[in-house]
Amino acid sequence: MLSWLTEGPSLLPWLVILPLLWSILSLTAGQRLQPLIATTAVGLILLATLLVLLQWLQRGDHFYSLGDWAVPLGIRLRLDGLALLLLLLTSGITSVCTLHAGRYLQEYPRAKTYFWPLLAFCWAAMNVIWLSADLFNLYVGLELLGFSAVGLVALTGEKKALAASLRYLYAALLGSLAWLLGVALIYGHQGQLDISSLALTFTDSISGQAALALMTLGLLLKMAAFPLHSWLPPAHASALPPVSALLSGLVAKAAFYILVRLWLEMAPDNLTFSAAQLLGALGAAAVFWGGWMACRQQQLKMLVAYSTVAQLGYLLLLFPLTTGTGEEATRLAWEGGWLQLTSHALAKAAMFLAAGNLVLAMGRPDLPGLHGAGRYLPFSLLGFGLAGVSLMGLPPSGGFMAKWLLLQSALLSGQWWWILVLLSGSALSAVYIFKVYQQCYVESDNPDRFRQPALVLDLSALALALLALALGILSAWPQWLISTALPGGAA
Amino acid sequence: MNTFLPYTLAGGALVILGLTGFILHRHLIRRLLAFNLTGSGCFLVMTGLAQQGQGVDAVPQALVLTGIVVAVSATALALVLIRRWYHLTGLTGLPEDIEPELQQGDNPAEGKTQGAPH
Amino acid sequence: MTQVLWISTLLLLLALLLGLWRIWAGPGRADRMLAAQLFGTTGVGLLLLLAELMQQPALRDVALVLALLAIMATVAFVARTQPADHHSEQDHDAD
Amino acid sequence: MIDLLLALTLPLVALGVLLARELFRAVVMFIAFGLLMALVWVRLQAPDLALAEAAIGAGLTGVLLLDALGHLRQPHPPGQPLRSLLPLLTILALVLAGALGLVLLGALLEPLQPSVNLPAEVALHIEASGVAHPVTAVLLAFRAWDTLLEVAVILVAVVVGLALRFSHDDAAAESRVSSPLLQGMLSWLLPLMLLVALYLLWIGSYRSGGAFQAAAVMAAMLVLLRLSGQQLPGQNHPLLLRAGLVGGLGTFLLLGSVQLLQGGAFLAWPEQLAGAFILLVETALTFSLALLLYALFEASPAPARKGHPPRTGDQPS
Amino acid sequence: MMDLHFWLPVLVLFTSLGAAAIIFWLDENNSRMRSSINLAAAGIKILLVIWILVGVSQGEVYETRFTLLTGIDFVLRADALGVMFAGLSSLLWLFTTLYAIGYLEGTPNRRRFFGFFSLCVASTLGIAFAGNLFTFLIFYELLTLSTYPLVVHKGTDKALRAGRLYLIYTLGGGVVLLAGVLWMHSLAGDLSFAATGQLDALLPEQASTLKWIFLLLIGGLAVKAAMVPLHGWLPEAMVAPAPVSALLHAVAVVKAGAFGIVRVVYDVYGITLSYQLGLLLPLGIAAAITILYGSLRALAQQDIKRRLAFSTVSQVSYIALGISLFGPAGTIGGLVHLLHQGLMKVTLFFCAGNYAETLGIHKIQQLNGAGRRMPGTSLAFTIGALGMIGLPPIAGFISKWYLATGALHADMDWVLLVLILSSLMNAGYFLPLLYRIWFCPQQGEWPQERVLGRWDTSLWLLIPPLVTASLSLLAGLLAASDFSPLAWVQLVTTREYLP
Amino acid sequence: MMLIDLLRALLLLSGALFFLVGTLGILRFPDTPSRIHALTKVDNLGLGLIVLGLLPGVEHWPVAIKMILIWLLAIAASALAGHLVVRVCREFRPSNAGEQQDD
Repeated sequence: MLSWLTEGPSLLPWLVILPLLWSILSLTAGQRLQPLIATTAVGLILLATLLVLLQWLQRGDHFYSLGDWAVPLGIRLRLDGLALLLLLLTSGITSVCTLHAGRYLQEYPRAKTYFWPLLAFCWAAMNVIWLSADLFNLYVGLELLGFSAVGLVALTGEKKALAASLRYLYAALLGSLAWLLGVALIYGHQGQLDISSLALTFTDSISGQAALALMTLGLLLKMAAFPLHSWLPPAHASALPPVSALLSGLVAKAAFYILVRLWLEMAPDNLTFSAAQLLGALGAAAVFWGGWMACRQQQLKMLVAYSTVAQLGYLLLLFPLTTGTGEEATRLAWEGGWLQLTSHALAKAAMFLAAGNLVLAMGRPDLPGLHGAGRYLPFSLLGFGLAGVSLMGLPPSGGFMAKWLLLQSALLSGQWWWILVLLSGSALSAVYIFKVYQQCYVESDNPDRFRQPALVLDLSALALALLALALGILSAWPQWLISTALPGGAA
Repeated sequence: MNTFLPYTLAGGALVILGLTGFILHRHLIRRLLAFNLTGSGCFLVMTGLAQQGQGVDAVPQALVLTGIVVAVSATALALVLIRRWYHLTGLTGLPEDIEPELQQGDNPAEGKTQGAPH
Repeated sequence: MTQVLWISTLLLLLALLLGLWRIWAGPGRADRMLAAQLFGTTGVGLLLLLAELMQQPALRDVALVLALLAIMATVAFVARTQPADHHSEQDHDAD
Repeated sequence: MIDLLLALTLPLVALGVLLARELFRAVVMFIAFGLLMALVWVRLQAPDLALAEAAIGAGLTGVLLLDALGHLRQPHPPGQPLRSLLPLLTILALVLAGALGLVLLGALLEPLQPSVNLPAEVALHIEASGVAHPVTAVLLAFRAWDTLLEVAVILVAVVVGLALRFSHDDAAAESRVSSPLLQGMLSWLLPLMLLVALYLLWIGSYRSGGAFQAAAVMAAMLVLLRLSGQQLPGQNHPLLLRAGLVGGLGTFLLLGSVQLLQGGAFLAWPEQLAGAFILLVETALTFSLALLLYALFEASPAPARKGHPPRTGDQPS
Repeated sequence: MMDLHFWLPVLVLFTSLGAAAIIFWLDENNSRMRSSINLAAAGIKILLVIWILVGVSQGEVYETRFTLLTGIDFVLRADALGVMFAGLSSLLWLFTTLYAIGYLEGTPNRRRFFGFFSLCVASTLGIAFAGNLFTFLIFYELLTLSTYPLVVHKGTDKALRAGRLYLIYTLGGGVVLLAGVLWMHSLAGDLSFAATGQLDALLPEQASTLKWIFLLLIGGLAVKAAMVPLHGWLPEAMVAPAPVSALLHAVAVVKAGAFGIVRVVYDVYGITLSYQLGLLLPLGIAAAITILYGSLRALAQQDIKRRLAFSTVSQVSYIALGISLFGPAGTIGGLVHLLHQGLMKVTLFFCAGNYAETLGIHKIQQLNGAGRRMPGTSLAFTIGALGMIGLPPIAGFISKWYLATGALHADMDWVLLVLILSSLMNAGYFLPLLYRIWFCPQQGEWPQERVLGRWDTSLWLLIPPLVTASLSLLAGLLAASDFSPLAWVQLVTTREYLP
Repeated sequence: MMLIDLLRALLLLSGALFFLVGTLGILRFPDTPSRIHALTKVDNLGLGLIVLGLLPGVEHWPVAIKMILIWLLAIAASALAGHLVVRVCREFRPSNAGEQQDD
């Protein structure tokens, strides 16, 4: 077994093949077979992820040349600690969402048929992006991800969902075009597309800068960074809960992941201090604006969606905190940034699932609809609460650990203004989350409409929330995983 | 290889025009057209620029072929959504964009601003 | 011979531009559609000329495909897009 | 001369598309734009792209757009398209576009110094790829991964279309052309299209042509069939149809995994059989992509006639 | 490593964490099961704490440690000071639980209440056993979170408002504390409470930085310790049910703040360093101001619980005052007051709850003649009140005595004046109550009388105050014995602060 | 040889001119049917001339067939297009002008 892990062929392509096979099968199979196929597929993908993890532990970072064509001609997949972290996260969250959806979608029989293939495509696209080391391949991956995400949002065919998905689609398309134009410039000037190879030859030129700027703009749009964020809240709020969870938890992170690969891996020398500060400022603006808007929302899911805008803002602080700061500050920020992504992914997925359950249980989508929820104390409430703890960055959650690292980094690098952003952002998130909590303690005049959600729904939300919480206690391992992928770092 | 330069520049111009149109237009199909123009511009830049440097190059051509197919899919997907949206609401723009016009229009109750009769 | 080909190509290109203007000017939907049809035919002619000029036999395939699919747009127009504005053919796209 | 003229025309047509007051005009301009693009690709020595543009850009996209126009009964926004905008946004967009234009101009005019000569690489390895045509080699050997995912992208678009399809899909309610001349012509046009499609598929291995172009022509055939109001063979076998839709991706995946299962790399073709495998994949892709492209068109059926509002799909209860 | 010494502190925490989990899982109406689990957990916890207590007194060390992030350890460590707080908490918890079971009988949302109640204990014990600043911070924030549901338990507008206020204060304080801890961490690394003199090396360059950090740390902690002007949340939080008030005031929240101050002064900075940096005097002055201000405000209150609340504001700062007196006597006075005040205040709140629950009495005027109607409760109340004033032989006297001695030792005579003034005011706001209870005749009907059993009130409600009252009496009477709080505090002081 | 080349040149140029004139023609004619008339005539003729002009330069006969096929296709397409568009115009014009404000 051990020799197979070190010697045997890498299992990386299976992480994409399996979800694609799943989608093909579930498109052809009848409705009755779909759950069976989904279960098997999820099991197999989880197994594959696990084996990939074991392989990585044995042999460390490695590349996989598709079709045995070496770069620059071919495309290769790249596995390092960061990609692995995201693969694991994706597998974990998506399988929980699958579990949740399996039960939740019983209310939407028509949507259900097409939900599974779209979910599988979405999964495949995410894995493509985490593994991809090729600029144009990333474009195709982004489109695949964007289309399947748009489809998932539009699935119910309701007015709101359609408007949101159209908005989402147009944002995604615009973002991809900006990316594509950047790729065109880079290819024209460099003659190759592989990120790791480009890192060696990337020169400081007008075209290089222009390409980076364009790609950054596209990615910022796709990750709903501050002034370009308006498509995100309606899309995430109007989708079905498992879809919202997936989108907010994972899909929104893809663009950020690529952004980091782009700047810190491909062209680290091109990131000037002021550019990094600008990115950080956008992040800070997102933190404040998203938080403020979340405080103003009256719909539960909109509140959660705006919180995503704010939380994604924290991620952008990674750039100013790793640019031109000392080695130690860079390490802390790197680890903190990715830990923030991890904990937010878990917490936000949990929160959307829980919010969906709460809406289902209370029969109303607005905040006052929660009156009296505390009386029944559904597990979803607990899930929501625990996820909220992580989002606020209160100990002992993963969010706290992440913010602690980011704070330390800011302190160490003397960029005290980010400390203010982090702390006041936490305070803002506390405001909107307690705004929800508070509703649950108000006694309701009509308690009879309460409807206990199925146990699976509750447990899936709770499981993710507990994971987000446990991340605070068990963050040493992910931290190590992240630290191995520090660009230009030791490991 | 100078034959390629005008097309590269034309591609750049297309990108700019398309982008401006994409931002400024409110009608969803018009925005879709703008998107397609921008896409064509990107494709031109991709092929033209690469071939300026290296002569006829199959790789960007293959990439653009992929890009064209993706663009068609995008167009079709958007049209599906637009039609469904139109059937549900009678609108050809997104509600957020139309709102201010609704308030200006004579007959906001009709809710079909974009399609107001002549 | 090559000069003749070039000149013909240029003339055809000119025709193409005129056709473009026709599409733009309309005035009616049917006119636009027909102009597009003519535009396509001109394109086929151009492609055939270019195939000879550039020594690219593959361009004849392009011309073939173009000629083959030339009818598509018109059929789609007739089948799906009702000429909703023919009453306005006289005025200049007033709606 | 030709190049300058074409290159100048292109932005002008684009401007026409964007500024056309009437949507229909914009769409027809756009169809013309597609045709011009085909010519441009010819001049850029990319006949593959010219083929694709002619088939997809000028053919299919145009049909899609015209069809959509028919759905939108009131497709004309009031007055000038640019009138109703916030002046601030307009200024902002123009400034942005200007800035982007300057940056792009700088980037495009910068001298190139590629660190890798990829065309040379392609020429070097084309022998091993199994096909003689470089574009096909890139698409189905060197960068087959992209192509595989791209097929998935189309499939996603189709799946979304299927998911949002109106449940009331009555062929009788849709308007179509019934002209004896058309019928008569189609009876020989359609087989010819099929023939041309197969021809394009076949020549793809040694010169311009290939699965996508062939599929586009074949899809056009299906669309024409549909527009003339005929039933497609196999239309009443949804399972068969779906199998056709996923067939291309499935075959690609399966054949791509042959070497993987024997311990090799994914998407590596067996050494002696590379050409055959690629042809096999291309054939499967052609038929499947044709169906997919057709399904993109078919996904939302024609507008119902007056008094027959289409019923929407089931809403959650 | 992985033996009992490692697991025991965790186990103590898990008794209440586990209880919370089970209670959340149980059905709302399964009150019998819930009560037994609650009491069993409280009992087991006391036994475990006693075990640790005995061990610590024999010099054993119980420590749980694992790495959370590189450079940051999670440490639970039972030292003498921590065990002291843990002992107080677990003891009072048992009685509060008993009391709460009786108090909340038949009301809705009990599952939620008891679940968070248990979480609260867990966090308090975490605070007691925290072995470094980071771990302390974790449990400190956790305490905020788990008390919020208790404060807003009633769900009325007033309760929600109080909850909001509570959150603004405590989370704000939490942020300030976090900033302090963070700064300290980047300056000095992982600050274990076990080591001493860690910061001495930083002198003299970092003296002013250290002062700023001290300000941040104490500022954050002072919110929970309700030091003026950060005390605003405490009187408002009175809307919560009586057991919650008892808990907030006597053990969990305010004591967590006070305990944190003790930790910062003694275990982070070290008393000597604090003295050298001149940090003690400002702390003492702040404490003195709080003491006087709290008493003054208490005099003006007409609502019993509000008067008690302001009394808490005043009394908790005795602890800080004791700490700020450089010298063992002051320390002893402060620390022992932490225990004594807990016992006495919990008694007072139990009694106030009893009056409200049984007779509907909320205002001081309504107390007339309550002594005859509820003699047991009134007896307990009297003992608590007299103890607060500092009358011998009740526990409060001991604390004040040591504080006075400490002040004299430290040559801070003005502290004596503060003590005397505050004692006078204590008498001023407690004696009228006692007078009304015992010597004024009843005036008309009780506002809302309920007959609960054949004693003054139900036994669930009566026994806890009686026990805690007698404990505070005993703590004073047997102060000289080996098992008194005083003896333990002396142990703590001699072992840890005067090596 | 010369003669053939001359003939070819003539064919090609006149074809191109036909295109140009045809395009101008549909600019000039007053109404849609007559414009259709112009269209169907002119482009077929123009393309035919061009194809004829190109044929002698072709090396293989299948290519020649292909080119003739292209021409035939173009004729058929324009004829059909004209027919369809005329029909549509006839169908809609007299009766119901201005009834498009349906929903």
